[in-house]
Amino acid sequence: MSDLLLELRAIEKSFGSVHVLHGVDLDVRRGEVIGLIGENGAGKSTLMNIVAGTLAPSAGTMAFEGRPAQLRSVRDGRAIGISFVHQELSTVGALSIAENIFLGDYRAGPGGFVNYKAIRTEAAQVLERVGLGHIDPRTELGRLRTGEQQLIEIAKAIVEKPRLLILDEPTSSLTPFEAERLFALMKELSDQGTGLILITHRLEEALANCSRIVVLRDGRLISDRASATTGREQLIHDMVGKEATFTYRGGERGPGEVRLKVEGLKDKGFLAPIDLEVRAGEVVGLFGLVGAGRTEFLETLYGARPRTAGSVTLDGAPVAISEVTDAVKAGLFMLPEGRKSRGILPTHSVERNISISHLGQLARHGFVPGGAEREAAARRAETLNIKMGSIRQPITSLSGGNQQKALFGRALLADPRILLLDEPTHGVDVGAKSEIYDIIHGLADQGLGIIVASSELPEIMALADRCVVFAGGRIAGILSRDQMSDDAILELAFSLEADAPGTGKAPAYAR
Amino acid sequence: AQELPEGATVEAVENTEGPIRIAFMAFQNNPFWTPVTEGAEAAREYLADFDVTVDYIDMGDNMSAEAVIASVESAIAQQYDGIVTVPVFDGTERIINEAVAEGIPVVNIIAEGSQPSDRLFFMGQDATAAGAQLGEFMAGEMEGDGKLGVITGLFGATQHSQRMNGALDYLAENHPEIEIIGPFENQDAAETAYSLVQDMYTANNDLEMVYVTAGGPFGAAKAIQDLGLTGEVGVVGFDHTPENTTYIDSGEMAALIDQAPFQQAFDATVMLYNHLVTGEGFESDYIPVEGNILTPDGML
Amino acid sequence: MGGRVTRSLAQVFSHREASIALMILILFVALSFANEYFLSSRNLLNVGRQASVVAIVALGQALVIISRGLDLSVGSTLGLSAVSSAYVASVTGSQELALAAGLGAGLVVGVLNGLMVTRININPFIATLGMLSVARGVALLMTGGIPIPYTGWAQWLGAGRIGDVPFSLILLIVLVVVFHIFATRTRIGRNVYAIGDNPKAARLAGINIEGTRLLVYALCGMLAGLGGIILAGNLASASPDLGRGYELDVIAAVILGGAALSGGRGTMYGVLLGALLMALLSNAFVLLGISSHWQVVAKGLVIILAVGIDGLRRGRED
Amino acid sequence: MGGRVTRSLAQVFSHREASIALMILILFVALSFANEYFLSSRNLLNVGRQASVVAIVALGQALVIISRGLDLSVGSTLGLSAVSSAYVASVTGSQELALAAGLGAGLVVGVLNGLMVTRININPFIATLGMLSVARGVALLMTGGIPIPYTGWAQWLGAGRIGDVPFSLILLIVLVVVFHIFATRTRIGRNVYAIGDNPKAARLAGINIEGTRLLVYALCGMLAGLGGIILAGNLASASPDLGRGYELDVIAAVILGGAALSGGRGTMYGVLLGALLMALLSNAFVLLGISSHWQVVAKGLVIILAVGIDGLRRGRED
Ligand SMILES: Nc1ncnc2c1ncn2[C@@H]1O[C@H](COP(=O)(O)OP(=O)(O)OP(=O)(O)O)[C@@H](O)[C@H]1O
Ligand SMILES: Nc1ncnc2c1ncn2[C@@H]1O[C@H](COP(=O)(O)OP(=O)(O)OP(=O)(O)O)[C@@H](O)[C@H]1O
Ligand SMILES: [Mg+2]
Ligand SMILES: [Mg+2]
Repeated sequence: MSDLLLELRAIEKSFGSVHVLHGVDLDVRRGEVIGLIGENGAGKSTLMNIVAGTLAPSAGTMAFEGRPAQLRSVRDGRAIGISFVHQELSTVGALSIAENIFLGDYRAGPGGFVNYKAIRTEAAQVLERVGLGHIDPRTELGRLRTGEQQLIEIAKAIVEKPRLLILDEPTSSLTPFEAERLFALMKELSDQGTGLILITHRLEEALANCSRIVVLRDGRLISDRASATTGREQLIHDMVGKEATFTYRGGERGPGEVRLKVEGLKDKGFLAPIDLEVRAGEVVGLFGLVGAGRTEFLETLYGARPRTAGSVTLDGAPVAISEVTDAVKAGLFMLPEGRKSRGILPTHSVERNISISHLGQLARHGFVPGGAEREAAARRAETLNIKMGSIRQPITSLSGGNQQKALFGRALLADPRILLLDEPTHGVDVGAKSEIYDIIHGLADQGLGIIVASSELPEIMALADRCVVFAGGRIAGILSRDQMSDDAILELAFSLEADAPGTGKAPAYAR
Repeated sequence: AQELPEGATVEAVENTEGPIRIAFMAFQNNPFWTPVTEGAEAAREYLADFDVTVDYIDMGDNMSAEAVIASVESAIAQQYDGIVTVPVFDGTERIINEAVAEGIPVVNIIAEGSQPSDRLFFMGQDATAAGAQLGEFMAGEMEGDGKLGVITGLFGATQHSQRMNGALDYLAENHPEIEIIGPFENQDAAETAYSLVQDMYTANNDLEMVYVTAGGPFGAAKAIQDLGLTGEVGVVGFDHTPENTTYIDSGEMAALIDQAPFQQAFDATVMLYNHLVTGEGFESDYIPVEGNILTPDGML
Repeated sequence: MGGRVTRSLAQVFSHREASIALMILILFVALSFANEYFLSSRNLLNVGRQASVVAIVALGQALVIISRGLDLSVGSTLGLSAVSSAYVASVTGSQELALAAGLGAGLVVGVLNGLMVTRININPFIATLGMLSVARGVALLMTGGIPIPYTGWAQWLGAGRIGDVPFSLILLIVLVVVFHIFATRTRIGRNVYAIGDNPKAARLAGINIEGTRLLVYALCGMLAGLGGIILAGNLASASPDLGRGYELDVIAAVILGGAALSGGRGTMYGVLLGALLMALLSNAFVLLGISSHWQVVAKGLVIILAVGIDGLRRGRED
Repeated sequence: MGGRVTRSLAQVFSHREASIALMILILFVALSFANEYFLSSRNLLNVGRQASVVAIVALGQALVIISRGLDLSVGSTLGLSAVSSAYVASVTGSQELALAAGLGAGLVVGVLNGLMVTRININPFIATLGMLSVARGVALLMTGGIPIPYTGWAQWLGAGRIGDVPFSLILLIVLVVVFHIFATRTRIGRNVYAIGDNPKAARLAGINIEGTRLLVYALCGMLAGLGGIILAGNLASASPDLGRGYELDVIAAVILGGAALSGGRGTMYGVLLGALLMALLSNAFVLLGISSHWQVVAKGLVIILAVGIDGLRRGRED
């Protein structure tokens, strides 16, 4: 028998008119750990969905263990030994841990009865392997922390003793401790001959734990390198298609007056008291690993989640923010993380998505003058260079980057003094990204105070005049432009992890 | 020209006016309406020889004032020469007046709202009198004392209230020793009457009689049967429908009063026709119909 | 200019409103042939009047549904408002107070619904299901179950005509126009759509979700109150039983009119069309002398058909 | 072992079932003092019987709601099944065929609901709102609106007793146990929860969502059919009007019993408690001789209260 586990040949995939994958070839051998990397939207998840049977390819062939495989469902994929841990959590909070691990099957006998004894014992064993041996498998899954739920997903995948295991960004919600545990487990599996594919945005992680690293860009397989002989810069070059070209150009702005002053801001339990200042014309970068608490901080500041303590001063005057409406009135505006779920109004047109924050100012006696609205939205769309057929087309028909620019238009129309940006370029292509960077710089030039939360170091380096590093729900350190370097930032980002809340052994549900 | 069908009492006069169109309206939600429809059908056949068209208009299975209004409105729009309808509810007077103002005489049968209208006449049972009639009957059966459970159809329906109060007022006046349990509303549902009787009996195991003013008396009778109280507790209610009369035979139903629905439907239609031909009015605008009380011992 | 008109037309007819307009048209043509009286202005005006109460209440319901809510209590609210108004009229004799009491009762119920949904986070279906019972019970308690005779302004609202045209139909047309403008031209109206489309995004964009939702439920309650006054006026009698089961008809009209229960979608003229279609169906069965039992079947089939076409076009959602 | 018991107890009482059990307890104690007959076994058995039809139908509804669906057509299905069963009994005289016809009619309606929801992607609220009308209409057409006398097995099901205990109550208890086992111990039952809680996760786990949903609607229809037979048997007469408005009572029982309309949550014993609470309320009003108008108010308040407590605990959702 050959060593070859998976062979993909000329895989193509289109969603309607959108061509996502262009003739991808890929081989995976037994016991091999492949790192699959690429920018957001490169097609990594789509490719793996095809391998696992969730999606059917538009063209191309796949063979598994030497036999041609035409998968019509996840079930087919699992039947031949392929397990897939999806990027989004797909757990069922209402069921127990054991039931989740055996979801849909539950080791039921011919009578259709769940074999609780079997799944409990087997679940306990597999929990031990993923480092959750201290948890009772009968616990309702909804009581676990996100990271723990992610580990349950991994347990769910390995309990079937797959021959190929695909992990799509498994570490994004794990603590470093949990992540290390996972890598050890991957090593153990690969020693037993399981093939693994790991999708990750953390290059160090890929370099340290994978034997080969495959780079996807715009749906094409760009490179396939042995990690032992490859460096970070090479991978970035492969991913981006050019040297990281974003350059910082904030230097010429002089530091203005303090516009925003946050003191002792706390939420219900996760955030330590946060103090922060933002000056006019300043871009403050918020860096942190996923789960560091940046979103929590921004949302608490913005009034979107309950605050338990702290004060906010804007241009010297204290402002009371208990609801988002208060924040907007005071002159704050936030572009949230999660464009689709929390950003766009999906059945609204581009125009109306842009103008929604501006209706208050436009309205006379409560009426919105249609002409003025259209004009205001169209002007923003033009300055932001949004590519579209008509401003009245539904926003969902735009590409992600253009949707994001439309949301910028919304923010600009709100005419804020302080702009809060949470992952502003998530899922945005390189071209749009640099345009968005220009927009941010332009706004800072006009004197806005801007806070940008980002998980991408190059983004922080290209934008921030100052970098605030979050870890474990508190500020781990603040670096001035001169002090900012990849190493310095990362060191801070990892520094507080060990004693941060939620990372210890005590599970959340035990409280 | 033709024999009157059995149960009918009014003959038609010679038609000197040419073709005449009459709209006959009734509901269609329970067996009470079966003899009404049959009466209308008999009138249609009988009057066909007199160059009269009687159209049966189904007011639906959802009894409400709005349904009556919509049907009368539509009959006006269709320019019928006369209308026979069953305006059970308060609030139907206006549209009846409107029809009359348009020159379309209206005859009300069976039950009408409590407010006066310009209808040609109302034929039907005096609900209060019928209630009193049954009150007297029940007092006799109960020998002047004991507990009487009362279940009424809808608190809002005029006819139901009149039947209820007719009996209650009579009893309060003449037999104050009779204790009244309730009244409870069953919304014409037999299953609710069943549960109500069960619960009433639980709290009053010396219950002697149950009075159901509207829909579903057989549910109450069935409850008596299932409680094994046949002969001890009697149910009194309205209408000789097959479901109800079953329990006359088996003994739970002590009395049922009817409203001569077939006769009302037929006679009213023919009287309306006669009026349309002759233009003659009527002595009174209320034509009472005697109710027949059916008991296990036969008609009273 | 021409392009704009075509585009607007296309936009109008890409939605469910188109299927409904088509159904109405077909029914119209068929009935014109089947019954000589159908096209008489009297009959058509009757249809309009019969649609008016459902349509007026449906305007409020549509706003609630567009904001991703639901109000099952409208039927009961209608009854409660009717008896409140009639009661105040009979006690005080003042027509102004009576009108205010009817609208006020609706408003109170609406505000309570809104508070339950926005402050206590009760699912709208459940909150208004509870209110359905409470409002009906209060109406029964107020009256002891006995209808109250009701004349005066209400009667004029419910049964008056200007020329041949029923006043309630004129009121409906005015309200459709007003609410169309409210929904499409005012800030709050636009916020209602945004909230229904994506509540999280709307909140983060600075829209006062709680306030807007509260307003929408309040408006819905008030329109149900108006409906109650009209209905009671039409009958010259306010029964606590008035409007029983109306909620389902009203929701059906809104859904037929193109609104989606998932929020963010729906128009006021669609609601009008939906209510008209249902009234036309009833009229058809009476005019053609078909058993009303068929009408019950037809009503259900029309709902399924209208929405089913959409469903097939749209495909799976989860 | 001890820990296990405590944990199970804690789990049981962390949910809405606890509030309902408490309300039942309070009502129980209050009624025991207020009326000497309340605690008589006869009265308690009556309450059980009165709850049985709503509870049986609510078991099916609960499954539908747990799977994130809704069935508004149960009341009409109940009526249709009752007349179908009585009709077949009167025509063929065969009790087996009659039973099969009643359950079969329910099954057909359920399957149609399921197909509309899973194949045509009609929102369950709307699909079953349409079916509410269609099924009722068909029942009316079958009978011409006239009830059919119905004796035989059905009568025994609806009114029979074993010893003093009503057979329908025994059937209810058996069904609760069976459905509890189905929901908590079988593969399909667990899949119902998974689908309701997180349809995407369920699909990725290879669970047959369409099939499971179809089954759940079919079961719900069949239980409504059984409810129809029991109700008709109880009265020895099948009216096409049977079960009008039942859907709201049934849904209220399910919600009171702790299920969430957003799916994934709910228990069969909770449904039993919910139905018992409602039956107990009715019983209380008759025993205490309080106007039944208060009962209407109380029913609504209980729903709002039970769910409102949850809402306050849970906080805002969007
Ligand atoms: N169902 C779909 N319909 C239309 N387009 C889709 C669909 N799924 C994915 N896409 C598009 O395909 C492209 C690739 O998406 P994919 O999720 O595979 O990217 P990815 O590499 O996994 O990105 P990320 O790192 O953000 O997870 C994106 O442009 C995305 O918008
Ligand atoms: N509603 C919640 N209740 C309890 N914990 C929460 C809640 N929301 C988030 N958390 C926890 O708070 C931590 C930080 O959340 P979050 O992931 O939003 O941070 P972040 O720094 O913004 O990272 P990113 O935005 O990249 O995901 C995580 O550990 C998460 O599990
Ligand atoms: Mg991905
Ligand atoms: Mg974040």
